[in-house]
Amino acid sequence: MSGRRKGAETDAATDAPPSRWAWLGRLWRLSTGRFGLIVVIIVVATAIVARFWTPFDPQQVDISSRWLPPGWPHVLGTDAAGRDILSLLMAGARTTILVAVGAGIVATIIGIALASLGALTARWVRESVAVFVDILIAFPVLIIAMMISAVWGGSLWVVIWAVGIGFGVNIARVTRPELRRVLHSDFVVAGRASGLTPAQNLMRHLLPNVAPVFIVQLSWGMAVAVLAEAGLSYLGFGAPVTEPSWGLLLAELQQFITVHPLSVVWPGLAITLTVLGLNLLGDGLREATDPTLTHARGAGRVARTHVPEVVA
Amino acid sequence: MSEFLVRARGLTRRYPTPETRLFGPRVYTTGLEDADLDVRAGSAVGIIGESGSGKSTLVRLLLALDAPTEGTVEFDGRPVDASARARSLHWLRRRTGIVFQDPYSSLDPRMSVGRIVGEPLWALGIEGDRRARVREVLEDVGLEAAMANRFPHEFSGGQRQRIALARAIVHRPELLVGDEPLSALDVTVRAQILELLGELRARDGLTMLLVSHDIGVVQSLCDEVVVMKDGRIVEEGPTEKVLLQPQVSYTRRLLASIPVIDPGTV
Amino acid sequence: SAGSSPTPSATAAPDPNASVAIRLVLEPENLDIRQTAGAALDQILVDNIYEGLVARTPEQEIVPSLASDWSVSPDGLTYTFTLREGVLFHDGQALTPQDVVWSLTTRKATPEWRDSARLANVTAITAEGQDITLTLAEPDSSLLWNLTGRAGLVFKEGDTVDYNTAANGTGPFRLDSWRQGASITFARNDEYWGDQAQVAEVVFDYIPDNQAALNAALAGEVDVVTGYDANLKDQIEANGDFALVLGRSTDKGTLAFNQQPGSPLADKRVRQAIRQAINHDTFVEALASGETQYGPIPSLDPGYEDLADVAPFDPDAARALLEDAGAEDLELTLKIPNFYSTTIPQILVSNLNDVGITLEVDSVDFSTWLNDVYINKDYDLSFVLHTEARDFENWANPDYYFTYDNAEVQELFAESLAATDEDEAAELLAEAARIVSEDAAADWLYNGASVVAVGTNITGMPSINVNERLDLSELAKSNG
Amino acid sequence: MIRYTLTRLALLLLGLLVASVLIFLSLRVLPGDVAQLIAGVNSSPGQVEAIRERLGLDQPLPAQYVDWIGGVFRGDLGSSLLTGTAVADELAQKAQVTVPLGIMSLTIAVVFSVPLGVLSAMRRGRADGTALSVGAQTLAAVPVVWAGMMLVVVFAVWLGWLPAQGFPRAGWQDPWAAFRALLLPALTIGIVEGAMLMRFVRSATLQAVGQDHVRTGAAKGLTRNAALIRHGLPDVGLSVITVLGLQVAGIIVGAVIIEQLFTLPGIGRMLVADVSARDLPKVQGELLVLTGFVLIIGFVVDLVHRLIDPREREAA
Amino acid sequence: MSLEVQDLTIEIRGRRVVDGVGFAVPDGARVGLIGESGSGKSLTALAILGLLPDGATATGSIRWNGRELIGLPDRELAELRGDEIGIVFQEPRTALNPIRTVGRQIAESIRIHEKASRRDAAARAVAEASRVALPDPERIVSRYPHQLSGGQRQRVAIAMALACRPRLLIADEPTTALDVTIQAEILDLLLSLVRDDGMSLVFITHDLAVLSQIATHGVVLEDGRVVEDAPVSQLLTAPSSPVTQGLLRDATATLWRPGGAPAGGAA
Ligand SMILES: Nc1ncnc2c1ncn2[C@@H]1O[C@H](COP(=O)(O)OP(=O)(O)OP(=O)(O)O)[C@@H](O)[C@H]1O
Ligand SMILES: Nc1ncnc2c1ncn2[C@@H]1O[C@H](COP(=O)(O)OP(=O)(O)OP(=O)(O)O)[C@@H](O)[C@H]1O
Ligand SMILES: [Mg+2]
Ligand SMILES: [Mg+2]
Repeated sequence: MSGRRKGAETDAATDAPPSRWAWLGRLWRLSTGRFGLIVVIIVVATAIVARFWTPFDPQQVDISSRWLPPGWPHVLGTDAAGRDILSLLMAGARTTILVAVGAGIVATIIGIALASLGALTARWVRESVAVFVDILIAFPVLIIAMMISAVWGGSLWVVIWAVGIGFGVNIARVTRPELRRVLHSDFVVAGRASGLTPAQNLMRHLLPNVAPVFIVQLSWGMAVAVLAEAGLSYLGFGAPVTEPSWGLLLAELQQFITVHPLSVVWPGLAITLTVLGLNLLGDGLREATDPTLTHARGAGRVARTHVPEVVA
Repeated sequence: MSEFLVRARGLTRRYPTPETRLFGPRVYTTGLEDADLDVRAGSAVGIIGESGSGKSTLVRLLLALDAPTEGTVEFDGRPVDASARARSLHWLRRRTGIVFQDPYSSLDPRMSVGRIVGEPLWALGIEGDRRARVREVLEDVGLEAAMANRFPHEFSGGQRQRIALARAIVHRPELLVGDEPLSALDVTVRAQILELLGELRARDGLTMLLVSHDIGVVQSLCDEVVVMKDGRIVEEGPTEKVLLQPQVSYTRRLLASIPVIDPGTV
Repeated sequence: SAGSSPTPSATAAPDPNASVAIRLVLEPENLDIRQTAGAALDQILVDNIYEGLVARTPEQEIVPSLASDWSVSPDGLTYTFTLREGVLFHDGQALTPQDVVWSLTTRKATPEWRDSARLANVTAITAEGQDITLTLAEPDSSLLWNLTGRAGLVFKEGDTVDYNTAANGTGPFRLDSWRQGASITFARNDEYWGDQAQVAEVVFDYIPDNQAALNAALAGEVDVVTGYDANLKDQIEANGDFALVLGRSTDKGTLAFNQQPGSPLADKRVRQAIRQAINHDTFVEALASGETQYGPIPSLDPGYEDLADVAPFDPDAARALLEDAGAEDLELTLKIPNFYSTTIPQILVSNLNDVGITLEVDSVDFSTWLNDVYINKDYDLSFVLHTEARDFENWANPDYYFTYDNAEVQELFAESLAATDEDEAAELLAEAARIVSEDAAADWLYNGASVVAVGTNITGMPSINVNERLDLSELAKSNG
Repeated sequence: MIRYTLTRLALLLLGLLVASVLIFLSLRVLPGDVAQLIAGVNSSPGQVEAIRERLGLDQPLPAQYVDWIGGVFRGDLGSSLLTGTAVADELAQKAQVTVPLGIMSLTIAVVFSVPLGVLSAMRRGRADGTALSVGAQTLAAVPVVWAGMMLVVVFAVWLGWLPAQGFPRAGWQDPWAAFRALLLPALTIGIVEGAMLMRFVRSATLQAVGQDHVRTGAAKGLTRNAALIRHGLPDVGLSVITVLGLQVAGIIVGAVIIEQLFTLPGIGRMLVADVSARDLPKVQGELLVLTGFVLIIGFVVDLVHRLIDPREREAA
Repeated sequence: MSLEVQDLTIEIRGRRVVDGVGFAVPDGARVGLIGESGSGKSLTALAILGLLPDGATATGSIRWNGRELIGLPDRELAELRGDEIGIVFQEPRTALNPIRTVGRQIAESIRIHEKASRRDAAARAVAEASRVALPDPERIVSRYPHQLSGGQRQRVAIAMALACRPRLLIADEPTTALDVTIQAEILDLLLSLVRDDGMSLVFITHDLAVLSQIATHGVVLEDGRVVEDAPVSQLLTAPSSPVTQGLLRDATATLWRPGGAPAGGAA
């Protein structure tokens, strides 16, 4: 496109002010993003519905109708105590969301705090925080969970805090260098030359620019929380044993996998789909909210998938 | 207003090098060494010199975007302290504007052009119809006002440079500092921008400090030239004098290598 | 013996060189049976490695062991045992009467040793030739029983063995090796004073997970599975290699009520309401084994009596009681160690919910349970499976975590101990047990069964009360 | 380089020291103690107190810490309160299961994820490439417990090819049996971690595809795929090394669950058991070694980065 | 040895960015491609070697010695690349592999095409480095790209392209990153190669002064189309298309005049 004639650069298609919600449309147009969004919406909707209605009371034990195969009225069958698996799954969605969102919030706060401390402060504070983060990385999430659970008893909070802390540290570890990189980029200096204070610079330039890495990390963290809930419940450090939770259900039903293999499929499927949905939603969000990835232009601008560097 | 808008004395900037270790002695490279510079109000000063000679460093120090290791800077008679809080430098920001060397990396990729250009107005709390002013300045630099809704990556290199220029002048500064503001433009656009800068000088009495490796540009725009090499100012003076009767051998070599359109060589 | 696996011996003869792998659930933390608590130790070490003067059969009968014979004076104050001769410890040293005296005396004098209090009543322990004499301050109907347990175990005086990880006893098996976190191996003691064990080696494989145990059985990795889930009966019997045996046990699934003043459970009506809200049959059905139990004493123990009439399942009555007590919308917390089946709290939550009690379940590790419930008595409801036989004493101990304090019960229990006649002692216990049950001092959710899956080529595997004792002296395996 | 190594080493030691304090303090928060566990449910407070004294649990905390860390400096990790065995010996014993398990899992993860990740990136936009990437995404979302159970049902119960659980008593003296015992668990961790790794390799490769110096390689006469492999993969390799370093922590976590599921006598299961038993000297010794291990891996990863990537060698 | 491009059209995701471009480079010719930014110069160059970015497709005809290159399998194209046709990319900063020494990178095409031993190739690399006037060639070959200045990197890229003595060199703005002094040296080098070895040259630039020194023939692109194709002397003195006229007019406005007064602007 040339600047030959003044005012000759109209590009009608892009000149309408971009809608605030345009990214949603872009997200929807990505097949992975659409899948992730649908899955997450379904899980959230299920959790809300389960708050008011489930086919059966998920805690209602009915020994005489235990281990019913899928059928009517127990659509997905019943478990060892005769509880309705569908109702348990529906009610478990709430637990899952609680854990995912809770861990997400904790991880966000810890991650941002540690990353900011590790990137924006005086040199010695910065370096000490970096070393500290490295040490915390070496603490497996599970050990944190076991310790917390031993102190306060097994509960969802254990999972939330453990995964939140564990993943917060990971987020800090990944976000910090990103923040440092952005900090040194010219547009931050340009912001300073325009008169921005450090805080304004942080809000306007730094945080939005580390957001892609952050979103992917966060969605991954939430997915890990769902998986960790399953793993911790299996080890007996997770949700209270009578709470409806997919992880617990999986742990409980897997004891009978050779007898009632079908029943184990449901919680396993629910977890896998949710985790997949969260991961894809994260990838999709990163892509959809990044203006540089939308109508790609210019050489070498292949959509770059940033995969988080941390796997817990 | 004093005669000199900018006065720098003994400016020195040393950078710690990577060889510096946690417990070792610090090792420094010199970015700028003992530079004195005066910029008369209303004048246009060009800075030329080879790559790495300290041109950008000098510019950053003058605008308090970096603190000098030694030396002082005064703007309009008032000392500039780069380590002061951002708000206490607002007076300086209000009166200066800068175009960075690499236009693309100086534009936040996640912000629309409108927000980028309007940022100084917002940050300095300048009242008035900001949106109208942004539109106006975009048109001044030869862009469509409607482009305010697009993002930097949607523009060509030349357009980006014009966006950066628009941001530098949106708040009507007295001093415009350009770090190679024309390098990415193709010849056509370059001519246009030169015209605009000339207009701003004539109309608003804008003072200019231009870093460039295109000596043709300096020749056509500036009344004074500073030549730099290895972090030092080796020669300075009125444009005509420096470019036509260079005193220093380095300047002479520089001038001799500039290609010219010469259909005869073919 | 009668308590052993009913499957008749397979066609082939027992293989004296056989190695039998037995799946157990709970691994001991260390092997020091003198000091360390836990049924996991009694289960494998007593009878097999260590022996006392007397022993008990699976049917809870008291029989001779290191003592070939014994007599009790008519006043019940003097017990005389005749020690066998020619008994050797595993390390080759001979068992002397002095070892017995030393073992019992040290036990009595060392509070750190388990069950030392059970010998408190003994005033003198002496030996004369092969005769060992115990003199009591007052009659004690439980003494012989106590001597079949840890209190009566005989060690070598001055032994230097590291009891934490090694053992030196007189039993039919020697401790061969302990791979922590995996298995303990016993080898036959060829120098045994009695009938030689019929297998060369027994391996206890500690597999906590039921499904893993089933898989191990199906893959032929273990010969016997104890602590099995009876719900999986069909699976393990499917290919004909195993038969599931349900034996009785003294496992009491005890739902303790914290009835200290200030607790909502201090009100007997609330406790009674909880008992009546619980449908005990569902536990038996859910576990596919065991039987209901409505009082503190299981059917294997003396003093048992069917107390079903005390707390019949009746949610309406329960609701009425709660209303009466002004305890509607009660919220309670159940502390339960995390290794028990989740079905138990699930049923409790459901049952109590039906009468308007909200039950929170706090699943904790055993150390935390010990700290919170056992020591600090900081709980509303607690569930633990008490496996020990004849442990009524806890209901007569107001300091125990049951927090049950009833002078009448304490007196009856003391009388039963002092009774010289077994039947009389049992009667007194039964009377006390009824009071405990009527006071709703706790609820007994079920009397567990020993669920053992035994390979069809295995004989002589005990099936009664295997969580507490596993006497393997008659275990045999044929190559069939 | 030597200077960097030394500085980095000092940092590592400092990290270990801080970690030791953290571990020590966090463990003291746990309620309950080993003395009570030994004494059991029919004990008096006096008995418990006596045991506590015997085990040295009555000493003040700083004294206990100094005692412990002093031992560590002398190479003594302490010993178990319950069995009296040296923590180092126990760890060495259990490491015979966990270390091979970790190595096998990592090997499986790397062996299947790197080629498949590269392949799925090279075949991007085509059906097979998409299928590979969707497959990886899905596998990475499967709970480890579930994956393990499914593998057991198929390979141990239905097909009977591999043992369902446990580790042979003879240990590595019977290498074949030991190897077979670890195969299913390693496969479980390897597949799930490998799927995550594959996802990562794929995107790193995609990034390499767009890099100019890969195109330069092609301009010199390599085919475009050869150029990607020669010039793009080293970069991918670097980032994979970083991820692998971090994944070690993930594998340790995976090992805790998997050892439980397959009843393997390894470090993970021991750790869970020891925390439950409040055998704190043992737990803190084990945690220190695990943490130290992860820190050392981080150290090695940094060094490898420096060795391979000349830019790192000079950058601050 | 000649290159003929006919009716070359390149589409990226449905957008036609090069539209029917055609020109010829006879043996030993020096052709300059000029045109403003985004007019399709670089893509045309990439298409010749089959190195278009993902998602770009080329149609039309590109003949090298009569052999059709479009549609040729990558394996056969690879044999031409670096051997008969060399290319210098626009971005010297990213075109070099950051984790290989520059010596190895220069030697790579020699190893590929001439199957030279590692040692021979290394020795050749030193020679090539000194040919592009890199200072201290023996030492500089063992450095890594980031240890070189922008100008030095650009010269390494040129040395890589010239290592196998290609018959045709495509150079995409190879001197924009350079000081004017070094730029002059490079231009001299290229000219001497054409003169002495009979190499042909396709030189992409937007600097008319540089064009006038390096090329005999000029092809002017706008929006993916050829708007003028003429000898450089004619192009610079009597341009026929308005595009070229505009370019020339604007260029002279800021041209360095060693003797004269400033040409444009308002002083
Ligand atoms: N942040 C920094 N850290 C270390 N060294 C620096 C830094 N910034 C600049 N330098 C060094 O200081 C010297 C002067 O740099 P400066 O950017 O001022 O040069 P310049 O004249 O603007 O060059 P160019 O024409 O290439 O932009 C150079 O040697 C450069 O390597
Ligand atoms: N990978 C790509 N994806 C999408 N569009 C591209 C890509 N590469 C180039 N283009 C577009 O193709 C057109 C021609 O690009 P090209 O790089 O050939 O321009 P050029 O003439 O070399 O310009 P310059 O002088 O700026 O290098 C431009 O409009 C550009 O935006
Ligand atoms: Mg500069
Ligand atoms: Mg180009």
